[in-house]
Amino acid sequence: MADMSTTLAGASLPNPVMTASGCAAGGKELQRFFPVSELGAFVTKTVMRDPRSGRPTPRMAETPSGMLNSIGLQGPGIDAFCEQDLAWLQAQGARVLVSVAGNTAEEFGEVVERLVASPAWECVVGVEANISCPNVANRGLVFACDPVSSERVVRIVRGRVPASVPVFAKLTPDVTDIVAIAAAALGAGASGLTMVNTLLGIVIDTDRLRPQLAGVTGGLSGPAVRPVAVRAIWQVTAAMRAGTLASAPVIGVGGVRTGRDALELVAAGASAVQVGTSTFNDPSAPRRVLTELEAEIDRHGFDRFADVVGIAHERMARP
Amino acid sequence: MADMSTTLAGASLPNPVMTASGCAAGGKELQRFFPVSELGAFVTKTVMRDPRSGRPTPRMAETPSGMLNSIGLQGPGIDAFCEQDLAWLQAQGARVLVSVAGNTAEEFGEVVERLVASPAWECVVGVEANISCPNVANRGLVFACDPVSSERVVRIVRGRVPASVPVFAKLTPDVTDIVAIAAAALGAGASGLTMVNTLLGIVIDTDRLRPQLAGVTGGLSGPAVRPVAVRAIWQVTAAMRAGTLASAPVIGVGGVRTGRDALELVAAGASAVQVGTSTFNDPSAPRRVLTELEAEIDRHGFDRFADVVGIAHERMARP
Amino acid sequence: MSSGVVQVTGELIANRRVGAYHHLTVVAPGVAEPAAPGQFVALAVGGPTSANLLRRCFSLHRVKPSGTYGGTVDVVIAAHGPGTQWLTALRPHDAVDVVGPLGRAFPLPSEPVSCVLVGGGYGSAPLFWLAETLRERGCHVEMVLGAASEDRLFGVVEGRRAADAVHVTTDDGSAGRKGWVSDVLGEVVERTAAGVVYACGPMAMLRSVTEVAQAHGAVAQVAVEESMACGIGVCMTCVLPVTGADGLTRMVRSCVEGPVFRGDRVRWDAIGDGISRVPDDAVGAPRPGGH
Amino acid sequence: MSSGVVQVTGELIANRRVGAYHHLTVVAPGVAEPAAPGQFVALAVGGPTSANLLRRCFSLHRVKPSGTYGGTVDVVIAAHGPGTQWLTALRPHDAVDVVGPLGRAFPLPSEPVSCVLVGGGYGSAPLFWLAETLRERGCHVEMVLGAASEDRLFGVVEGRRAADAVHVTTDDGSAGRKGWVSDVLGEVVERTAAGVVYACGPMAMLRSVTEVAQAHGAVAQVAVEESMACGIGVCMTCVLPVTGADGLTRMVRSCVEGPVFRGDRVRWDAIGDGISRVPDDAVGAPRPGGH
Ligand SMILES: Cc1cc2nc3c(=O)[nH]c(=O)nc-3n(C[C@H](O)[C@H](O)[C@H](O)COP(=O)(O)OP(=O)(O)OC[C@H]3O[C@@H](n4cnc5c(N)ncnc54)[C@H](O)[C@@H]3O)c2cc1C
Ligand SMILES: Cc1cc2nc3c(=O)[nH]c(=O)nc-3n(C[C@H](O)[C@H](O)[C@H](O)COP(=O)(O)OP(=O)(O)OC[C@H]3O[C@@H](n4cnc5c(N)ncnc54)[C@H](O)[C@@H]3O)c2cc1C
Ligand SMILES: Cc1cc2nc3c(=O)[nH]c(=O)nc-3n(C[C@H](O)[C@H](O)[C@H](O)COP(=O)(O)O)c2cc1C
Ligand SMILES: Cc1cc2nc3c(=O)[nH]c(=O)nc-3n(C[C@H](O)[C@H](O)[C@H](O)COP(=O)(O)O)c2cc1C
Ligand code: FES
Ligand code: FES
Repeated sequence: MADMSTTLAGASLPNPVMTASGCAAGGKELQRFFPVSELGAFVTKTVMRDPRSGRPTPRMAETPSGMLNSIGLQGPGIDAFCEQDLAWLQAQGARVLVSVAGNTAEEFGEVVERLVASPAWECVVGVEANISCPNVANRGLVFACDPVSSERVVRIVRGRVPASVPVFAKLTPDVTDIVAIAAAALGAGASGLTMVNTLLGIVIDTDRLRPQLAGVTGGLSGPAVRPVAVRAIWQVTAAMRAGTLASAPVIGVGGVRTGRDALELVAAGASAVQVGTSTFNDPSAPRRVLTELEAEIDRHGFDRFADVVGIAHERMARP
Repeated sequence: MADMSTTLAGASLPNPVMTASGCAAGGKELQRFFPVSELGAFVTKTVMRDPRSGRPTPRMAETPSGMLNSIGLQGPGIDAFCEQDLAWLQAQGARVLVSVAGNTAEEFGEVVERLVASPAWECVVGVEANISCPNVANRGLVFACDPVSSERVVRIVRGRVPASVPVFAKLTPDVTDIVAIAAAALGAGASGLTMVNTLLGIVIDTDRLRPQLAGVTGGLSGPAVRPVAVRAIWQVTAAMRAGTLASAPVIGVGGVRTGRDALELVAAGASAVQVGTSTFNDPSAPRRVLTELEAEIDRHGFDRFADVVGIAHERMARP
Repeated sequence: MSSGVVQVTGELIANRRVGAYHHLTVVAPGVAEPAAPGQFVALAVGGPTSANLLRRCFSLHRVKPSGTYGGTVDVVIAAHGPGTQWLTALRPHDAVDVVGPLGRAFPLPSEPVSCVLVGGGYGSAPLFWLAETLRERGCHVEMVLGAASEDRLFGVVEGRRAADAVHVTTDDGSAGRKGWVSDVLGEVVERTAAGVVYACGPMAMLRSVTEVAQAHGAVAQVAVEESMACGIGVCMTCVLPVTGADGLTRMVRSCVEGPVFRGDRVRWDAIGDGISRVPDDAVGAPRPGGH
Repeated sequence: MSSGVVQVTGELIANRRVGAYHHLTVVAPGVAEPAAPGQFVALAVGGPTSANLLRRCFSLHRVKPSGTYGGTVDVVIAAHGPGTQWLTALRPHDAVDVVGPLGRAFPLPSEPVSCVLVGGGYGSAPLFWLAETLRERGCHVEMVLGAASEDRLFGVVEGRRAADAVHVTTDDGSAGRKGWVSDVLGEVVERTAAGVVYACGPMAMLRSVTEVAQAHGAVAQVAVEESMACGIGVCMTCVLPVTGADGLTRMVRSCVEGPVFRGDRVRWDAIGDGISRVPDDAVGAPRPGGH
């Protein structure tokens, strides 16, 4: 059995498989199917400062091998989150990666401050700054679409999280040059990157001839987008290996359904892998992917998971 | 039976369904399954100035509800293309949209010059500038990822195609702001836009632990990407309707497999629809989609296809 | 684990056509035992090569906790899109991946009050089991079953066995009285002095059932049908505005806090045309100039 | 239309296990009639909800232009990935969507020369029909069938009926001679003074068959297996470097200009490790400083 442990900028995890933000709620729901403490880390839904109702429904549309969602970051706000969800996760012995967001860069900071001050802070192994959300101060443009906004948020978040706890910037693939955004985030002090968030998409309801989502656009996720996630991870890892981008751990996310899918992201450069949409198909998916990924590592004869991270960059076919 | 004719910047077509560039070769192969002259237009594979071998194989990887391809624009070069493929298409009575590309902006111009001078030019109803290909002069950056390069190519192509024949710029969705690229192309004289080309993706071969494509990256296409195509068409159409972008016809492409899929693109704003990857699943797909789209227009009780173009912008749910 | 929800690969043992619907029986050990009327199951569709990732949800029509085959569950499915078409085309011995039982069941009255059960189309599926459960507790039970046309009525014969009386309406008059369930409901509630009206069917019907029940002094318990991506409470797609005991309206998940809600708690004013809006007074509702 | 290629929804009438393979018979009217040995069919996989869009290609094992059921085609499938797993799990009466016949058949000699037919694994599938066709034309036919192990040999008994002699090799010695087909091929070509060697199997085998044939003065005709997205000539994914009659090497489509090529025309020097490279001297090969 291979050693599945992984280290993410100082955070040591027993294994590299996590839930994906917004695809596992607060943990209680999945606990009915497997103990969430068995995962490398549990990633919370993105939490903002204030309670949010989210968007009207329909909030989802099924798409070929994927789906669109437009939840609108519904949630109880950071205070209720810390008191209830985080405390519960801590009681389970889960390692938690808390996803945070704000309508403005400063609001990210407020959320993080209250999080760090929470009694349950001890179970937090990292903070994921979901910068793939709209920046109210900049015409609603997504933070992660702009290097300057990305930098600003990450700098604030990094400044308020104790240095011993890593901060990950979660990037959107909907940009011309993801390496440039990665560089901005790392330059501002991010310990690592989570890639990727959903792609912007629209589905038209062909009976009503109007957008199927009440919010018109939604985020595309699921196996359909896996090749885009692998590509983004590959590009950023390649830049790190070429020395044109500071080296930092990457958490891969996008379309993982099986251990083989996870292995694709890992071989492209991810030191950990999140399982999102596939959980809707199979509530045990994150736990099952861990078992299957272990089997894949064994099948290939590796002793340590860490040896497989980024391996495809070394095995390229030389045409 | 609804009137299925459509007009694309002066080019009148009996119906709005086309093949997609690179997914129908030169026409002879599909002619075995249906007469290509029954389509609104036949879109040729992208032709460049010189003969090109394309990339090594593997050139493809199947992905969930889609595929990656990395053909590398293999082709016989513009002269052989005009003599053989175009002449044959003309003999069939097909209306042809010729897709052109160059390694440099100037090379686009040369290709178009020779095309316009060809004896078979008469069957050409439009030129599609495939600007979603690498610009050798600009570090191999894809033309359509940069407004300045896009503008330059379109200006040259437009300048050498007789004014009576429309020029379409084919855009990639892999950009932060597709409306900005659309504006550059239209500003340079494009008569319309074709949206979208493939998304950049990578698949890792989990047995060999190396990229499955010999060329590492490939273009993601098929139903998996349809929500991205619909979104791109929607955004550009919305900008046109808002008056922030010059009005021009959009040819939709991306993940169309059925008449309903085509209707999604049309309702989002497309005046014509191309069928690409689905042809590999069903060689008659372009022709079948036409029949199915007609049935959809009838089912909704419209008399004219043109009345459905962009209709979803008028029927938005008001939450 | 504690909650009694399981995921099992079941086996289809029967698939019979009933009017416009298909009645499927699936061996699904562990699902039947903890289930109660009003709960539902989420079925995976399309098999191992499926492009349809999301599960489809169906009310439990009946369950048999044990028997020749081990526990079985019955569902009644209207073939509609790709998932329900796939399910209704299954043949005996085919595998069916089941998650359940899910959601909040119909709350049962503690006293043997009179009850009216209203089903629209396949929405009647869970009501016969509910009727039997209520009658076991001494309740008088009448049913009102409605549908667009006769072939879309489900379970009229079964209703006659399970309930004290069955009233039928169809939009086109092909069976029973021509009209809507709400046209006859008031009279039934009144006559039976019903304390609770249980309903399952389209949203517009649930709304008028709630109104009629209220007008006649009964409590409505309605099982809603919001589009669900996960069915288990993790995705937040299935919400609708519901007023809580504290008087505040929240967008609540119908898969875990529902699908059964008290009708007078549902914010019908914000629901319609296929959309559930966020009422301005909802907790965390968007404010001008911000979220 | 003229070419005889059709697309039909066929019906599976038999699916039998043969060693490591599945032998499927499909009613596919219109496919059998124009077909010749060496051609293939492209089958859709996964049914209406499939996430696997691309067709899977299989050599025609046999065809029956007419019969009780109308024209049938037989294919031999090794279950491997999702598509072949789905196909081999089909049951009689299931629908199978077939496009075919596709590709260039084995060219037949105009004179009744001696021929050797070499099959690796399921690669032997098309060779029995070829053997019969050749013997009808008066050719002496011997076969060499090889595989990793006995269960991966296909058609040894059928070969004894169809050919004048059959020679068997397995990598592990579980049947026939231990070793590769190329170990015995030279002797057979020499002894029978064969004019043509036909081969179908893995690329590495086709390469050595070509070398052995050339060394003994025979022409090799090999059926290659490149990854195909469309099978009908429109996608350009299935290319490999082949030298034409004009002496120039081009990346040619194996689905329309192949799958059968003259072995000495294939640029084996550019093929290996799962990759077909573009030889520097190929028409349109990338040039330094540009494509
Ligand atoms: C609690 C509950 C109980 C239900 N009980 C029954 C029942 O007993 N019998 C029955 O025939 N149907 C029932 N439905 C509706 C059934 O779930 C949908 O008809 C079905 O999911 C549609 O799937 P499809 O593949 O045909 O359609 P598609 O339109 O392809 O479905 C696409 C996606 O949308 C979701 N979806 C679409 N329509 C609905 C809907 N009306 N409700 C919820 N999700 C939807 C699907 O789950 C899927 O994820 C119930 C729904 C809910 C929420
Ligand atoms: C002309 C020809 C004749 C063939 N004859 C036979 C036969 O008689 N019996 C048999 O068992 N197999 C045959 N094959 C191989 C067969 O097509 C593949 O094994 C099959 O496509 C793999 O599908 P999958 O779903 O199992 O694998 P996957 O790996 O999921 O396939 C993914 C994609 O890659 C393509 N692909 C993968 N492997 C191959 C391959 N080896 N050749 C071509 N395409 C591939 C598939 O078509 C599909 O598009 C033949 C291939 C060709 C090109
Ligand atoms: C219903 C849903 C809700 C999501 N909510 C969030 C969120 O709150 N914050 C976030 O960073 N990402 C969110 N995501 C994105 C996922 O975390 C993930 O990045 C993306 O879905 C791709 O992974 P997948 O294909 O495995 O789902 C959400 C995705 C889905 C499907
Ligand atoms: C095998 C293949 C080859 C392609 N070649 C070209 C090309 O030469 N020029 C071009 O503009 N687009 C090319 N495309 C992109 C398609 O024209 C189309 O924009 C894209 O595939 C999305 O449509 P689809 O999902 O219907 O395939 C190619 C796509 C595929 C799958
Ligand atoms: S359906 Fe996912 S939370 Fe209810
Ligand atoms: S497989 Fe598409 S051209 Fe050969």
